[in-house]
Amino acid sequence: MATAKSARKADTKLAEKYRGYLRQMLLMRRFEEKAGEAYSLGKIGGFCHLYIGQEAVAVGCMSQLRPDDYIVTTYRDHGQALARGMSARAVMAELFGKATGCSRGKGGSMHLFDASLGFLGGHGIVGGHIPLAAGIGFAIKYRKQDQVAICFFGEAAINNGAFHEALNMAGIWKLPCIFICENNRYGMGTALDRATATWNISERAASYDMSREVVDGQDLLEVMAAMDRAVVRARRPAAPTLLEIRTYRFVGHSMSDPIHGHYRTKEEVEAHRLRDPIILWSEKLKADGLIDDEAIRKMDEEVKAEVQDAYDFADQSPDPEPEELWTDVYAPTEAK
Amino acid sequence: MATAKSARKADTKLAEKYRGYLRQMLLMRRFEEKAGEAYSLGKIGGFCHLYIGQEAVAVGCMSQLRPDDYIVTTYRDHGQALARGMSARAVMAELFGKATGCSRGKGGSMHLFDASLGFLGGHGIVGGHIPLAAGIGFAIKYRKQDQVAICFFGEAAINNGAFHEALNMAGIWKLPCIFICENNRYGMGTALDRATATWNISERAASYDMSREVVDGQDLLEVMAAMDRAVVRARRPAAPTLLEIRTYRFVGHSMSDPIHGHYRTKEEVEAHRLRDPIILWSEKLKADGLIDDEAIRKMDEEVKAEVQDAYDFADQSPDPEPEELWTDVYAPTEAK
Amino acid sequence: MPTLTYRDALNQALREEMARDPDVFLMGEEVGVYQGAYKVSRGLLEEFGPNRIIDTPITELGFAGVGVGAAMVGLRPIIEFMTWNFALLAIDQIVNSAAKMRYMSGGQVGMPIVFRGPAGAALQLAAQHSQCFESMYAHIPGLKVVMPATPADAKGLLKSSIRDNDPVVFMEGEMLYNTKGEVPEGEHLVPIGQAEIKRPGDHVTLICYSKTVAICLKAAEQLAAEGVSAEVVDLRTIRPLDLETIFASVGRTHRAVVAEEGWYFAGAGAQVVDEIQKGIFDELDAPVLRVTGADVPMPYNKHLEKAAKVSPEKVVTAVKKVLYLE
Amino acid sequence: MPTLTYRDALNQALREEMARDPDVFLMGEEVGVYQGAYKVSRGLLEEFGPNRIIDTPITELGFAGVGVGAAMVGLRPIIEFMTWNFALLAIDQIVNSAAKMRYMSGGQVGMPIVFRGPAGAALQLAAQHSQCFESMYAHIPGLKVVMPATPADAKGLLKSSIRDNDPVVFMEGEMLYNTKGEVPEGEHLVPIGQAEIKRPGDHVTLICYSKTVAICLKAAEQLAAEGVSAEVVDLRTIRPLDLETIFASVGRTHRAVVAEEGWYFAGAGAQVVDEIQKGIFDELDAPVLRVTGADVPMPYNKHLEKAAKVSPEKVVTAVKKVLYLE
Ligand SMILES: Cc1ncc(C[n+]2csc(CCOP(=O)(O)OP(=O)(O)O)c2C)c(N)n1
Ligand SMILES: Cc1ncc(C[n+]2csc(CCOP(=O)(O)OP(=O)(O)O)c2C)c(N)n1
Ligand SMILES: [Mg+2]
Ligand SMILES: [Mg+2]
Repeated sequence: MATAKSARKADTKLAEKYRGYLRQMLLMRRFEEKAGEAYSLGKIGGFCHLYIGQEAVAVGCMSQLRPDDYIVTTYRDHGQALARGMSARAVMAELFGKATGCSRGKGGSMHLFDASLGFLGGHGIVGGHIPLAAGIGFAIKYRKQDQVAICFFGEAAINNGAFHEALNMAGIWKLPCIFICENNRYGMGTALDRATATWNISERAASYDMSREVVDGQDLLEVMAAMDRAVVRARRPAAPTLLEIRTYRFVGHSMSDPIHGHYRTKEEVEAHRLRDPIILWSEKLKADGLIDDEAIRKMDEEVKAEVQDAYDFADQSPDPEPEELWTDVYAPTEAK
Repeated sequence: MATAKSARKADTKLAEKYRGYLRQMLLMRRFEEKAGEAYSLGKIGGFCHLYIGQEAVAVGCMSQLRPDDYIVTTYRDHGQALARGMSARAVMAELFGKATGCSRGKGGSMHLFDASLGFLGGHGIVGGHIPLAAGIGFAIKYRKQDQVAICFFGEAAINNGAFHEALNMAGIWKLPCIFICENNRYGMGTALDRATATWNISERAASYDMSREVVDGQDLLEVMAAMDRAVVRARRPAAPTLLEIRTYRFVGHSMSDPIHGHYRTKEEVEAHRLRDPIILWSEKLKADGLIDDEAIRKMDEEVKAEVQDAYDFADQSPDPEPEELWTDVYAPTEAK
Repeated sequence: MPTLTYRDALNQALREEMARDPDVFLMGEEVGVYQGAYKVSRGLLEEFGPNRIIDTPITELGFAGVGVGAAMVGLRPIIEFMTWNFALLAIDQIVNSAAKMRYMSGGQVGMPIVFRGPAGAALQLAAQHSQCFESMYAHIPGLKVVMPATPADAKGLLKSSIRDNDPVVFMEGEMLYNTKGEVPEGEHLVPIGQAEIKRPGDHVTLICYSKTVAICLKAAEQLAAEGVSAEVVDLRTIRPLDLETIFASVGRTHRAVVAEEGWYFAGAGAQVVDEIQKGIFDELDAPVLRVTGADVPMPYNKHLEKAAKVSPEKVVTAVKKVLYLE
Repeated sequence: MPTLTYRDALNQALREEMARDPDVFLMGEEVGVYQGAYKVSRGLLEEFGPNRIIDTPITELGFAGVGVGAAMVGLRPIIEFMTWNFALLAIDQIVNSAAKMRYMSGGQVGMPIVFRGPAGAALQLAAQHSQCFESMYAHIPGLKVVMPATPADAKGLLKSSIRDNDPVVFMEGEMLYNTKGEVPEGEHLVPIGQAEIKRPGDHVTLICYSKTVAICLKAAEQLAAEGVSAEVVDLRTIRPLDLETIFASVGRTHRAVVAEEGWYFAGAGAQVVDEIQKGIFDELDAPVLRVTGADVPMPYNKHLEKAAKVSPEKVVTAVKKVLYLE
């Protein structure tokens, strides 16, 4: 009796979690669509790299973290910021370059930060942030703590020396790092096989005495499961992991890049769109009877409202004060 | 009759070759001993990295090359320069910084060059010359020629990003390159396993879709055989190879580093000295009846005389003219 | 004379030089299939094929080194950096290999290579994507540094750089690619190391290069309206500096303002100031003032970014100072 | 006061700061088991153990980035480069990560890190191992650049740099390591950004730092013998520059010579000249002259190398020029 009851409780808790993931992915999707719109309207400037198609990767990975864990990532960081729990308002305001943005309007789309959530950027140099993740992992170990440092990067980054130098150190020092390669098959306009001598990316972990997995990035459950195993390995006693998560970018590399053209065909993109992580997850939840179309529609409405609110908030927020140009170059505080 | 005769001819030719290799190794050994002496006398300045103990690697690798092939190497380049056929005079004079040196006294010990022999340096940045070898291989392929570009580097260099970036390009573009890792177990004072996450270096070739071999670098025949296979792969149609050649440095990292001390014991060094490549090769030749102790003694005398001649030549050679300070910064010739 | 964009002028130079010399090839990220991140190499893959237009992995250190190696055996590589910000990863190959090869080898190994790509800020690309590094490269003996401001100079200087037998750091500007101007057809060569007076004047010399040339020309117009006649000297080449042209102009005007997009500390402009005060100290009626980008990492917000950048107004203010008009 | 070598003064600073603050660690090639390539870290592994004295692979880009990452979460890394020549491989992490982290993050992420090691030429190390790059790093907002000339300053400035909350580029000199001087015991802190007059004088100001301080002091002696009284100003910090001290001195002497070991084009000395002519133009009775290393890759031959380097004679010659004695 009691057990059945608590089992039901657990069930409903899990169900809520699962519906929550759907909501997160929907939020990311609608957020990016809106960001694209705002970019076309000139409300967002610079480079703007959307995450559409890769949502399950961020949600699945973040779902396994603790609040005190650390994340570093690339310029394609909107979705991951939202998945980590940063507000749509703070992120959209940053894209708008406003004082209310998560980086106070100084970082922009490529440099989202929220130190309170351990979300440590948003970095623009391909491969350049991978050693930073190793360094955060080093600090965790130095302090004999049990957090993990995770690092997202694209498959094109694994040819860069920074990737190899960082993984080698993570390997010899057994750092609590999870290196997450989001293999969306293209680095800008260059297909994986034209830039990378091995098709099987995760095998490069062998060079660094590191555990590895290949994961279907469109299947949220698979991402969660693989990430769970990686996190277990990373917590004391620490061991790093290289995850190759296979996914696909449904949109162009950035707002200035067409969805298809020189480097991939309309057909290829459409074929991949059939495995939209949001649709796959919705279908699963429906099949398990955890949600129905009506509820999904309502959830989508809610999410759209949240995104519209973020847009309005960003639009109405003030620009940074002119003096802000000169602050944050050096520390204000005295030496330690 | 005729065949037997020609067989004997071939035999004696091979015997001469083999004796020649012994002479080369002896020359390298005596040359380095003399260089060490000259360094202590202040006739040679800067850093001076001796090749003692690794002679069979250079001789074995060079023995398989054609005159039109290319070589790039590290600062530990004296032995390789001699093995490529550069004169003891030109190399010693360079160590002395004289105008008669192979780099006209401007490069020194770490930067030996002889373009006429395809010996393209002598480079001082660990890992930095590995992409150069890939570039030379690229040029060979670009011109549809069939030379090979070989590159020597130490086992510590394989952690550096330059190594990985170069091997990846050699892998995707199938460049006629042979990457020769002289694994002497230490990078300065750091043992391989303290700096490198995998003990089995050559496995890193797997990341680059590249052939690999592990070779006993103290056994000249083994080096020759492995290099022969690598050269066959590298000539049209081209395919690169990573050779891990296991050897040992009988002396300190450079003249300023003691033979043993902080990072390795006297016992370890002595144990390795038992597998001196010159002794092993002499024993083999004697066992095959191709040489006897008397002949070896005479050969050694000859070699010592050649080294003494190089020393005297270097010592008596003039310094570069003062104006040389300002030449070779830019090309003298008009634009092409 | 046909009117071309700066982008197409570069494209024409690449096309002409590759047609002229089979040893010339172009290597970099997205230069081929993608037609160039900024379309400077548009159509070249189709015209010259994948053997001469080579897409690379995102490994600046590695492919810069590949270029250096190819140049060591006589090819004439053009290495494109998607932007010079990323070339920091390759600077070891440029400084330690390319710039020193001829010297270290006692003159045996030449280095006919061009490193090129856009430098400086575009719009709202923030701190890591908006940097000027010409003073770093100009600091290095063995390198030449070229920074054209106009389509005609872009073509003429790129052709000269490709034919040059030394390593050339060739810096373009994303914000310049769409600018238009008349460009001579065919064999148009602008010699490396020659500045050009883009506008003659008598009261003050505005020394500038790359993006600050247009800014100084605007400033000169505004000043003209106020009765101040400013001469605009476009350096075009940063290393070697054309001191003759600089001294001749400042020798006449006795006053100078140097405008550069980059940071002030040890910027190329500081060298220009050093040369002027050393070369024609007695000709100076006022200190030479510099207008530079704000001494901060570039902010993303567009108003902050605008405030960080050099503007005609800032140049005019500096000019009035050296003329003691304020 | 005890007399120590520059090397031991640095060693003492490291030891004291590591004992004072458990967040401070030292990472680099050969810093531990080998006791430091130049023995600056001698004994530290034994005292603080392998958790705080970390030997790295030869991956400058990677371990510089590891340091930056550790600093992002509040540790205070000291990253040793065996020499600054090799740091070119890591400059992306120093410029694009360390110098910009605080700004890009809108002030959320601090960067209390020290990058240190020997800079410049030793003896006959040739082109790739004899370079000065301080002007490159001083060009970058977000960085501080410190270059002590004496054992006392080495200790006092290294301690201040380790306690500083911003990224500090700390450049030592292989040729300085064995030089001796009195060094205060214990809590001896030299503030970053303060120059020091190492020898007072009236007729001319010699502005120098790091290795050129001893050279200028020698020159000042020779000059004294000829009746010329030279004031020697040791900058100690390149960024930020102590303009107050520079202007005060040159304001009195009305003449200055700047001596730096590195190359002339856009060297730190060019910035000093720029500041002087802008700040106190009317005080100058002669152009400010610079004495720099020869504008060539460093040759191996010892006579050529000697001719390439700054010497007291070269400084004296420059002084006589600014005094119009020749
Ligand atoms: C060092 C460096 N080189 C080039 C660039 C320009 N660039 C930005 S993103 C990108 C492609 C990266 O592809 P990938 O790593 O697969 O990530 P994705 O964009 O697919 O998420 C390139 C070439 C850069 N930012 N940094
Ligand atoms: C990028 C770089 N970092 C550091 C050094 C200093 N250094 C010179 S040789 C060396 C060790 C290299 O060891 P290995 O690659 O195994 O070659 P070996 O000396 O054993 O032949 C080091 C650290 C350097 N020259 N370049
Ligand atoms: Mg990708
Ligand atoms: Mg070794």
